[in-house]
Amino acid sequence: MVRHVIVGGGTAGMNAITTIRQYDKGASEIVLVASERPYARMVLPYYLKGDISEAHVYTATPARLRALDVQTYIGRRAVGLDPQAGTVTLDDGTQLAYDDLLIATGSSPVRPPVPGADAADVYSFWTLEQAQAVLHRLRPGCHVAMVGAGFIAFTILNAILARQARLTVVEIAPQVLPRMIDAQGAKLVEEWLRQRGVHLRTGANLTAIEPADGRKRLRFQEGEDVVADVVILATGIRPNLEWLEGTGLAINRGVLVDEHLRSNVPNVYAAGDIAEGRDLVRGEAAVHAIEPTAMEHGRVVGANMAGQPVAYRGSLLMNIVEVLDLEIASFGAWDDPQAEVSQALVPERFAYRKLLWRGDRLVGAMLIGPSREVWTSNDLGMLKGLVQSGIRLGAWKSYLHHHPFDVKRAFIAAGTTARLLPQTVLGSPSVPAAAVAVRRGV
Amino acid sequence: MPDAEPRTPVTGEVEIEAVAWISRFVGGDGSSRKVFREPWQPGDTVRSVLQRFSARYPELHRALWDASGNNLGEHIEVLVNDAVLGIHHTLDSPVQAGDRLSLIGQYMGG
Amino acid sequence: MKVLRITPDRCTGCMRCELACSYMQTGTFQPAKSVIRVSPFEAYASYAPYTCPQCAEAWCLTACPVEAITVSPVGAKVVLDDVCVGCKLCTIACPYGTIFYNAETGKAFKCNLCDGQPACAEACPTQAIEYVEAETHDWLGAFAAERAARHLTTLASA
Amino acid sequence: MGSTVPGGYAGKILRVDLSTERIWTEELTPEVCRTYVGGAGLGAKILWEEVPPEVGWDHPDNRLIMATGPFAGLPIWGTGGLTVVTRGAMTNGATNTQANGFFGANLKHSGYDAIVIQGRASRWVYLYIYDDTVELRDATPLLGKDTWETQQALEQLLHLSGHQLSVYSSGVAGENQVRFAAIAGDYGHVASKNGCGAVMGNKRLKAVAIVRGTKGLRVADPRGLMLAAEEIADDLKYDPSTRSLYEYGTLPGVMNLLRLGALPIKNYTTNVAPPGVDLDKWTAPGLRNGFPHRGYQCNACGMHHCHTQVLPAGPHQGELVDEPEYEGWSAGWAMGCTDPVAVAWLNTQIDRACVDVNEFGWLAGWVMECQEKGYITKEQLGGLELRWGDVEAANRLLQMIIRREGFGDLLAEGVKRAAERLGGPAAECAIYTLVGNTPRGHDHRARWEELLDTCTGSSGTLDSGPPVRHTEWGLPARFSTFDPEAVARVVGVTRGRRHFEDSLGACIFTTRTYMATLCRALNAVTGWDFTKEEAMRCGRRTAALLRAFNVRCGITPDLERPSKRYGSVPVDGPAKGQDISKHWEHMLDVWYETVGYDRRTGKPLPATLRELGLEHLIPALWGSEEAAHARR
Repeated sequence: MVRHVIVGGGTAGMNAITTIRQYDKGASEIVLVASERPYARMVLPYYLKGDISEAHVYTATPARLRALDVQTYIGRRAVGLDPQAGTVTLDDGTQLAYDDLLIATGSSPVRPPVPGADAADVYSFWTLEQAQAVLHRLRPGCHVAMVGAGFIAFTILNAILARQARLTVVEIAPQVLPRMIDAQGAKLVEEWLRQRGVHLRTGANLTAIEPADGRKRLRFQEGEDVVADVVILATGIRPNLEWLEGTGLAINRGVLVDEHLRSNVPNVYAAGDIAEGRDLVRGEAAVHAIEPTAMEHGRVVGANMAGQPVAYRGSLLMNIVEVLDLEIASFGAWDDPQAEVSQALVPERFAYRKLLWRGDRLVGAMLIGPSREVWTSNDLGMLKGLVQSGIRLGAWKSYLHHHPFDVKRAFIAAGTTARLLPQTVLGSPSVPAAAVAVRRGV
Repeated sequence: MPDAEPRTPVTGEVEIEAVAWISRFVGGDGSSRKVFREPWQPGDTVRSVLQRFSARYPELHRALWDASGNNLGEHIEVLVNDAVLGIHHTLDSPVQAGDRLSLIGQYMGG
Repeated sequence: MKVLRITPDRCTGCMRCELACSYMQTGTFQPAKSVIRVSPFEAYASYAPYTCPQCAEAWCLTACPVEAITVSPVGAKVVLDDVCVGCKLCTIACPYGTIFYNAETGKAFKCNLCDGQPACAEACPTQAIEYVEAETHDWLGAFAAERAARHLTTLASA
Repeated sequence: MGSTVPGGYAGKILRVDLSTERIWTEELTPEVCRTYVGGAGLGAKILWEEVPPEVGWDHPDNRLIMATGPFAGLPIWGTGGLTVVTRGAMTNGATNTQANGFFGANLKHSGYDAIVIQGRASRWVYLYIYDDTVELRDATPLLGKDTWETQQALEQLLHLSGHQLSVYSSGVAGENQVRFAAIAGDYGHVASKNGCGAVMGNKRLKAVAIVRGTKGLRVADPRGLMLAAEEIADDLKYDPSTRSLYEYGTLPGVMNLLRLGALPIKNYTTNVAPPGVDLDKWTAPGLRNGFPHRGYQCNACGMHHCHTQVLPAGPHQGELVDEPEYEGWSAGWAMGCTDPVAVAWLNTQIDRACVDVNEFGWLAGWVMECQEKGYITKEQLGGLELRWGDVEAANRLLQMIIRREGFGDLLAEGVKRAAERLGGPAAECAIYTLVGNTPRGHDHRARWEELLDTCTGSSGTLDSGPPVRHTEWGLPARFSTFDPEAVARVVGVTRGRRHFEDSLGACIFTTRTYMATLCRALNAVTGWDFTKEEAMRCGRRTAALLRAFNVRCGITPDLERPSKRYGSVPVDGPAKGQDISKHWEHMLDVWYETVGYDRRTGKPLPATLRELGLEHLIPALWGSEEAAHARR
């Protein structure tokens, strides 16, 4: 019996396991090594907000893992890999032999190199444990300082404000969401937040975090200090690559993988935040530390580990975050400096569309708009469809150039639906994960 | 026993014209018009000719008459020799051979 | 499986499908919450409804991190309200633009084929929307390409 | 959403004062809903209460009321329109005039049942409405644009397309306060009567733009509503009287009325089609299929009524136009034009210019006749030759009128004022009522019920309309149009039905079913227990309010008569020789008695007012109640 070892129980790992079982119905051995109980990181903000219970956060209950016939090493961390021997070493010394191995150890938050940033009562918001700690500290009226105004920071703004905390966001870049939207879009978002009582400080160079009578004082190169009850750091993440040093794996910003998500080492695959694979739009290798890529990587790698030679077209960079009912999203090469640009802004409706072109193909897009607007989620999906399908828009390019808000007409008239219907990831009908189970004794 | 019946002397015909939409009720397509020739019988009135004619077209019958089947319903206007009913003729006015009855849909505009 | 077959030539843009759909989805007549949406073509002279194609390998379903999207007995991809947390990953995963986010409930929502009795098809006065056994298809593409050409010439140059 | 209003209502009236640029909302009470329902009823109430006699149509304090009703925005056929109620420019009296499309549905989904506009802006503005965002915005870039261009411009500016945005405006005619300017929107839907667009222009309101809002409408009994909606739809589809309307809208009217002598040809100078006209082109299927066409329906409507068409030939081949209603086609005939393609083109020019198509038809036909006979010279018209049937020349005249250029300035005052100004034989050819309005596009000399109705109406047009399912009120199914007594009684007895229909927020073509059926739908929506009798009383209440308003404005029964040409005797055709003038006084006697108004003063009688729950009007109309008793 083939033995698959999966290191990492996040989105990539769990999707890989489910997909293997979808194909092999239990005809292999699966071993999962996970430092925490598997849970969905995307769901943490809703837990923090109080919308859902802790139980809701977990993606794989022990019962589910049993149903999938997975041997588990939960709470264990992989610390070593010996590709020649085909073994993984865990932090308690356990050695696991594999026929093939999936590296899906994800990433960790980076703390800024600032005095006081490593204090125990300065929080990250990455793991479930950290989320629980923050949750514990939030009181109505308390003052929260959020360091960083990127995607991760933004995912939890709603939760903090819903708990009636006062919020100051400080960001070293001159704009919010610097790795997701352009300056013009950021202005719109900043205005939206200011109108809703969020205090913003961009271009703020944090120099220290100091204790201040049970509170924290944030010092900056310029400008006034900020004194807050709770400090949350959301200053970026990096892939968990340390344990792979010296193993012979080709590593750039992540583990380099081919279209089957294989590394340069035989029988070793990588997926999710840690993998550097094909970018769908640009064609080159890239780390996309985003949930959709982790999911697709997991499914593709699972299929390949189960013996289905599924080639992956590549992952599409995409981010969506909603703050106080304003949707903010970007796709693909949204910041491609060589691309031709079409854009339209309706400041009074807080609506923005930006389209990036190479020839008559859409290579990237940006969208901002209130959630309640009928076309917001419509355009979201359709922009994604246009970028993903790579469809040539012909005369519709000029139409979209003049009417960047009228995505739907161009999408439909270009025949995008017909183009998309056969474009799938695995090429087989989806099966809800809950319906995948191993029937023992058959 | 048709031979036993006293033969009605047919000495002419009355023209019945179903105009435009009304032709739908008598096998037409609603455009233009459809013209029929109804044998005239002595003593014929506007009513008797129309009743005899509409008896053959149930849809027309339903649209032309009210529930009693004796008075015009609200849906169709009748012209006699191109004049609106009520000017020179009523339903009880005698009809002569060669007269023309026109059936026109009620106007629903405005 | 039975799908919503759309014959765009028959649509007159009356939007009755949107009203009926929104009622089924929300209990009120609220077209902003309809999951079938009517698009204009040809300088307003033609319209056609557009909705979820219920694609087989469903982008929304696989994207959901909490397994809140599943397949109903009639083959529709449906959102389980009590599981959905409103993270919107499905809305960016779906390349058709046919799964939506409801800011009031904080949940995703989409066409669920009304459990096999689609309100839009029943409401359509011109049978532009029918619920029939058919292969899913790009119902609107060719129609729109032809119909919208006029719009391209009249408005894009403006 | 107001928590206390019945189902179907948004619960709020949007108030806008253009002078101060203040915007506020007012709760709608359940009592007001039940008493006035909406649309014309609600408008009549506000008009009576807020526009005193000294406030003329062009006074800033005049109200421009754009009201919907409980059906608007629901899946009953044809429920997207609005009813405009104001003191209109043509009669300087009340008007209620309906347009359809999506305005009403979009307004309701933004959370409002009606908009009441007062004051006059110090700059040209347009009113922008999207849910709770209601703003007066600079309309300078929209000035000089016709109704279609205005909508296109706002679609581009706001980045909205299709039915996501409804824009109703009054075109260049409104900007220049042409007396018969209309309010039109959604590419072809027009509230055209009594110069409501002139009021809009006088207020310096270029347009009202409503984004399809996001608010939900609840109804008392959704299942009952769907069943009632289907019942109405089935009745419209299958009843012999409405089947042609269902399939062809008002297109069958042309041939029908031609055969009845009621198609107005060449300004009432004949009722016979000229020889050589291909009448097959003028049948309903001929008009529909003579053009590439597509359905272009209003909110939730299943009628095959409104259409968009493309001109298949002629100098404007390929242009997209709104398929004319009967009234548009007949305006062509009134000008002596018998080419459907030419009329279809002109009709859309009239829509875009934004004037009442009937008034323009009478005006152009009149000028054509006067020029032919030498009563109006080419020089007076600035060199324009206006021959029978020349739509290009008619369009040039139209453009002169909406810009008030040269002779157009006089014609912009409408048929009556222009005729009175010119006097002499020209005046004798003009078609109008002495109150100041003109008829629909019929030759009413062969439709006495509508002639009476047009003259006695309180809205600048006919009030009762063609009888619909009038047997519901014990009237005979058929009556002769030349029977003065029967005609006056039918017009009187049915008065109020249309006011009620026009209060529902539904199109008066899709309400052509039994009142009892409409009540079932209304009750399902609201949870009420309306009977058809209560519905009729409600409509009569609105009619009486509008009548009282007009009396207070000084419109008296001596004005309720046709001009010389309008009341003349047809010289040929199916109604040749029929002379209404001999019967006129008697018809008025019967009509006044039937509606319960005072024959001498025109006022609704105190007993009528009491019956309708309008006791509070008695002191204002009749002085003390005792005096009223003494009188009657």
